[in-house]
Amino acid sequence: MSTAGIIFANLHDSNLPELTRQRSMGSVPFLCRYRFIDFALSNMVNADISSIGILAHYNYYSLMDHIGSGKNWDLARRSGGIQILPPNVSAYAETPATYYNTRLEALKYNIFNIERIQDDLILMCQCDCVANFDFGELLSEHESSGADITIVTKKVHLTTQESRNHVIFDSNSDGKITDIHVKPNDITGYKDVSLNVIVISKKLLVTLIHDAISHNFTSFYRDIISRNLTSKNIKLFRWDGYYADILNFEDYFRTSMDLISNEENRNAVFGIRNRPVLTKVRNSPPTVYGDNCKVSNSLIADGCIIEGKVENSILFRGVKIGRNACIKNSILFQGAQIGEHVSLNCVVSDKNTTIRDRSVLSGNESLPYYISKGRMI
Amino acid sequence: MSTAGIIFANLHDSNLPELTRQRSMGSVPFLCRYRFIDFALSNMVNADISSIGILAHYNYYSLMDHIGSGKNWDLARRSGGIQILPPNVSAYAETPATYYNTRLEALKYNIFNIERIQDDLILMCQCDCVANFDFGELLSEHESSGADITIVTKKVHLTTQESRNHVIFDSNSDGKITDIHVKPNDITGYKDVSLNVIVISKKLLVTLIHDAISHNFTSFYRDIISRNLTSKNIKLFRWDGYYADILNFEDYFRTSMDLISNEENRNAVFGIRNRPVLTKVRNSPPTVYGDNCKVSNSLIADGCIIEGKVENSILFRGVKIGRNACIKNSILFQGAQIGEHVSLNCVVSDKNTTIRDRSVLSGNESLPYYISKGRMI
Amino acid sequence: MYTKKECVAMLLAGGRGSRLYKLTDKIAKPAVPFGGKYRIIDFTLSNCINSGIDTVGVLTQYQPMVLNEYIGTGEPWDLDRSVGGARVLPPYQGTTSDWYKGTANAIYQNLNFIARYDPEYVLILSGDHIYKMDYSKMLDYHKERNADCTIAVIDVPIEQASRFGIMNTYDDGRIYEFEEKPPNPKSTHASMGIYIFSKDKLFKYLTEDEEDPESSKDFGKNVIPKMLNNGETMFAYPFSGYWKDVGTLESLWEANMDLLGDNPEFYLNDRRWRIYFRNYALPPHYIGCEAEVKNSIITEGCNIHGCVINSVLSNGVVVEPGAVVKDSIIMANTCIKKGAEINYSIIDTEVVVGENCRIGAPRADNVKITLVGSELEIDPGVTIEPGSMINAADLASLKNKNN
Amino acid sequence: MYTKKECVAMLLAGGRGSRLYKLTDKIAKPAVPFGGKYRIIDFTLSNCINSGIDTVGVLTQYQPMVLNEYIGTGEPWDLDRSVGGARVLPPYQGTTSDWYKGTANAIYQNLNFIARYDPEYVLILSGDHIYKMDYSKMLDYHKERNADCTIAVIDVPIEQASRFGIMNTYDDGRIYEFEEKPPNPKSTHASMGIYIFSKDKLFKYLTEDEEDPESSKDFGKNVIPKMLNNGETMFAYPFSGYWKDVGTLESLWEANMDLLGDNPEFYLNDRRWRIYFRNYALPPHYIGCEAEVKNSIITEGCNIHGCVINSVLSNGVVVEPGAVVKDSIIMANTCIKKGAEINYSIIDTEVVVGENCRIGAPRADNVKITLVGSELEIDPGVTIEPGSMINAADLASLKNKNN
Repeated sequence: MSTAGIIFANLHDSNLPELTRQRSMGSVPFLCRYRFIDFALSNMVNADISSIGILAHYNYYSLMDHIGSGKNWDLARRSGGIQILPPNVSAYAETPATYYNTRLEALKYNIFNIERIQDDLILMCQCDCVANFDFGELLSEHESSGADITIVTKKVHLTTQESRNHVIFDSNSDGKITDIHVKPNDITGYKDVSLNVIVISKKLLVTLIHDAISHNFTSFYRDIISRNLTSKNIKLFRWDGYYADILNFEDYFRTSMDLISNEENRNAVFGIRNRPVLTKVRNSPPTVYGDNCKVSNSLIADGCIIEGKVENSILFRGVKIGRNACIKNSILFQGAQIGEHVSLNCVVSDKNTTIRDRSVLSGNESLPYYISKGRMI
Repeated sequence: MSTAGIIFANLHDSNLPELTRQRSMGSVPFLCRYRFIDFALSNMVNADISSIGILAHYNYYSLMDHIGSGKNWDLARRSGGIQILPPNVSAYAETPATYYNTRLEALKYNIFNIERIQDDLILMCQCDCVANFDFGELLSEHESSGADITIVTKKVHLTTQESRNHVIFDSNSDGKITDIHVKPNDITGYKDVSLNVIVISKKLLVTLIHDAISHNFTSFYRDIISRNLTSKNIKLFRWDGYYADILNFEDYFRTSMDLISNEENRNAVFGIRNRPVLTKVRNSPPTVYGDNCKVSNSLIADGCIIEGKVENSILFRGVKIGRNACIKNSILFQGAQIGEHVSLNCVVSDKNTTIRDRSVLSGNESLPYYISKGRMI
Repeated sequence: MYTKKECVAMLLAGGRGSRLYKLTDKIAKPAVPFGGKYRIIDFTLSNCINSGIDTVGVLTQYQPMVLNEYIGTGEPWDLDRSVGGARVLPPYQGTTSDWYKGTANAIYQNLNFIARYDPEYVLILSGDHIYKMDYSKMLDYHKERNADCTIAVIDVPIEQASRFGIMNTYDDGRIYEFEEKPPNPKSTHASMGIYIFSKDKLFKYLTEDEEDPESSKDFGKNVIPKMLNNGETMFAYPFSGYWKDVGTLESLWEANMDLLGDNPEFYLNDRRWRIYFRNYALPPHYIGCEAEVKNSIITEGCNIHGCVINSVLSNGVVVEPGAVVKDSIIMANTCIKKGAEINYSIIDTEVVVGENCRIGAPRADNVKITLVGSELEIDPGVTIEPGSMINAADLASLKNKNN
Repeated sequence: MYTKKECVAMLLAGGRGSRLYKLTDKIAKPAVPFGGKYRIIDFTLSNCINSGIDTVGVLTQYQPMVLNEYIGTGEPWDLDRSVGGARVLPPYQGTTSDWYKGTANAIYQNLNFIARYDPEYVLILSGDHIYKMDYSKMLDYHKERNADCTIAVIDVPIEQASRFGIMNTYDDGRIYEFEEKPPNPKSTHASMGIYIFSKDKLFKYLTEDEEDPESSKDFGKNVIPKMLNNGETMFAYPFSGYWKDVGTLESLWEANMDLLGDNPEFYLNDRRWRIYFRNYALPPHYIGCEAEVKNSIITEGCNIHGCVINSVLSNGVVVEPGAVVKDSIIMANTCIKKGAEINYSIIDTEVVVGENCRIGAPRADNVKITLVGSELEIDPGVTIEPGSMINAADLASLKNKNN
């Protein structure tokens, strides 16, 4: 059965206010050269999903720029391919509300586009996680299990605090979901939490969205999944590979740092031979290391010029580190210009920042020092 | 000097309310296979303008679909190419107003994008006309004349009635514009009316837009051109080739009918060897003529199946004309299914309409009978 | 780069197709125009993409320029991929390579192209036929039977069977014998020249065949018989549906005519199996006030003022007032001047047929088809006899004779 | 289709470059990797697009597969155009064609490709050099002087001039004499092998040259001297800037090293003149805790745990802990195992250098460069003497000798 993909590019932007001021969650830069949407897109492309709609309702310029024609994911197709669906502002007063917030509202708003999908199945996911999923296995499991809906989960140990961020499922021994707890207050222990990856037939999804429109439902989990637990066969698919949730800025920083040092995790995302992580390719020249540089335990993109010291850090494209500068535990986005004798620790600098000679900036691992786009310090 | 293009896709949509309910002026279908924006785009591409921004503020889905990656205009480029700029809805309450109405408001809203243009000159035009302009000649004239701004005009004979639709210029013998009349009430005779094609340096445009922002100007002609008539060298470039303005539905119909019968005008648009009109290419098979068809004086796209009579008409892609049907003076958009023994006269049917057997529909040349998208009669 | 593909198609497009005479003076047979907008190779390429096969090596040799330019990036067929897609593979100079010596040698010389995609299966196709076929079903058939090689066959009338390569099979479809053009055919399963090989077997047999100095390096003559001899598992995959080898002028003409009528034998307007082709944005075609068009196919850029009956016209054809085109194929940008009359003919591209010319004769049992080669300018009033094949040299001698 | 272009570039990319020895066993010289991410041909292709020339015929002959695949649709260089763009032009079989016999014959065989774009000017390039040049300025120079042919020249030291084709000119740049490798050079204007011809002259002289049985069909040896003899207007266009023929291992090594340092001789990170290349989305490179990297170039997909000094590493290179790479070029996906030491060497792609191997010797006046060919696996502890050129056969004999 053929499968189409739907990616929610803006869901949970509010988790990362620092980085999503002028971009969608999907276009938040990550790990030298990626954007979060690359994981969702690559996972789909690697499972031969070649028709993908990206629902984006605000801040989508950077996303449009990143995706372009879809060439980099081999999805610049005459039929299918990647389509970004911004809100279609209408000239007519009677069509209001271009804003939506939840997954279900996004689906309702785009019902016209979803109805036009010609594939049998739909796989939906979002952009706030780092994982190299095997969607191919998920799809064959969905088909062979006869489920109406399959939801990917991960079994994790939850504290009361953490459970408030998650959708939690109970299931029977067949993997059929028997109960659902949306952001509960009081659940602890090893539980299946939703990774927000959902497989459903196109036909059923269209029916459910129309139902949601006529009943004015707003939450996919609360209004659709929980109401259909008995009438539909809703199964879970437990993922036991690497998975990192980005729930806030601290998560973003911690996940980045972990992927520098932890080669096993890095390989679980980037080292799987038949499931590469694809992204926009650029024309940067290779990185040039100077005579007096000292680099250790760092991930470095192309196009950098390094003349100082870099340790436990991530340098994006085109970063320049001046002589005698010392960069530790920091993440420098594209184009950062770091002067001489600068000292940075636990800093996250957004695109095209400039740090003048001899500046000393230091944040903390639980609250990195954030420098916004284009700032000069 | 390198030139970038700016196309206003939505200006004057209100002139054609029938056809712009769900599309922008730029994506209104015209003459079997074109959309209005094809003329603006092709004129630019034929003058080697390879970086084009399309400002679209509502109803842009059909436009995005038509343009795609820009491949059909050979503008799927790594740098430059075509960019559609929908309003960038922001998540933040402090950035409101995604609607704009005038040319100048559109420019103000997109000042950030215009500032990023790397070309020296900017050529602006819109989508409510049919013409095969020689923009190459316009650009070299602009450069050699030393003008700050060059505006394309056409010398036409105006009645009082007509002058209310136009911007009219007075000029001296050098072609320098000396006065401007925006939609005047009382001007008649042979006058230079603006064709809304404007050449200006990027630097000057940016300055003028910033000035307009700080003064809260809203009209390009009234607030910018007329205020700068003495301080800047504003010239006109008189176009004497074919040009058809589409000011209302009657114009749309009349221009279409004229281009069927008037071979000279048709060649002035489509028959210029080094300035082809480019559009999205499709995979339609050729048109099949049946044993009993009778076709005369008609323009016919590919993918049609014709078994009835067609006279003075325009058939878009995939139209089917049943046996013994008789189509006269009509324009049938893509996918029209015309039953047997149907009789149509002065009808314009939008996409994918169905006319059942034996229907008789007849409009008038001054008010064609319009059938909206997807209707079945 | 991860480049693995399950199945790679190799399309043999090198043939001249000399029985198409002057149509293939300057282009290879797969590049010959067909049906108003297509070229013969479009059908095979479209079959590939519609079957989910997105890696197609196109092996060219004879006059590849037009084909090379036509295929270009592969974009019209959605075959412009960063991994795979359509790739033109000309012969090349290397330590061991040379002009392709036969179908098997052509594939052999490109084994490194195939190896790059590490496929389980290789589909061998030719670019010479008009048909719609879902290769993925044939691949399923091949996989289900664990075959080493599967050959597509079509039933032909027994009286024609001796013109084909015939597969003799057991009831389960397994092939026990292959006979090339047998005088006394035992079955009617004609090979369509479409093979699926399991990759390792293909590599083994092609390498062996290459080393065999006696071999003529041909699939039908050498590789298939050798595999049968060695007892490899070979199945015939039965295909039914429209399939036409357009190797002669008559069959090319017939296949074009099969597109006409209310219920055409071969249906192009099929939304579930689109035939893709490279096209450009030409203006819509115009049918003038005096024109008469019946049972014909007309496409973009044409300007019809005369009479067109039972004919197929390519883009940009002009038929002037009073001209008559009947039972004919007119290729791109040809102009038929006033009063000219064309019957049962194929006129190649960019020809000017002068005023009041007579080309061919009305179609009848003993009348042969007439061919006018490309880029000729035929003077007003010239008559070209039915059955003629005209190119520039012929035209010159015709002129001398008439003078 | 409207296809006119003012200037079409023809890029001669067929040469083997045999002085690069085992680097060009499987690829043509223009496809040889350079500077960590590039191939030699990238510089010429990028020069074309940066100069506004969007139609480039790439003439291949020797081992074209890699080049063919590398150029692909031309997209990385923005040369995937519906009219023009980058087009690979292999030799083909036709009525008159055959393997390319010389540079002039190669262009001659593709005159119909050029004619399609009806250009006023034809730019002839080779894909063998590392340089940045704005051909549009040279074209302006050609146009201003109404020249029939303009040849780009660069000043070389007089003592080296006898290794080049030398243009002797009047003060206004007009060429009066061309000497191929003159023993006593009269000037220092060496031809860069870059020609602009006005189209009609090119067609005329190539056609004549083709008919001359004495001619070796070469621009430098035949066409240019003939044009000079006939008194055509020929100018030398002076170019100054970095220009390097990377035709030997030493010059290839030097050109790579020219990328290093604070003020590199050849600057890649130039935003006004980008060098485009085909690349894929590899992960960022990782520098480990124990690594030492100095004065080097490193790119995507590398994993560096050892010591890298004065070296250029291509994508996917692994340097294990304790390994040392010094004054060397390591090409894509090569792995240097623990404790191995590499000095003044070029290691081709996909090589595995076993633990504690010693390759080459520290760079010194009398030490020659060492080359290890692609896809070799060198056993642990093996020593490869400086100046060796190793491919699979050599490696086997080396193994036997050591046993």
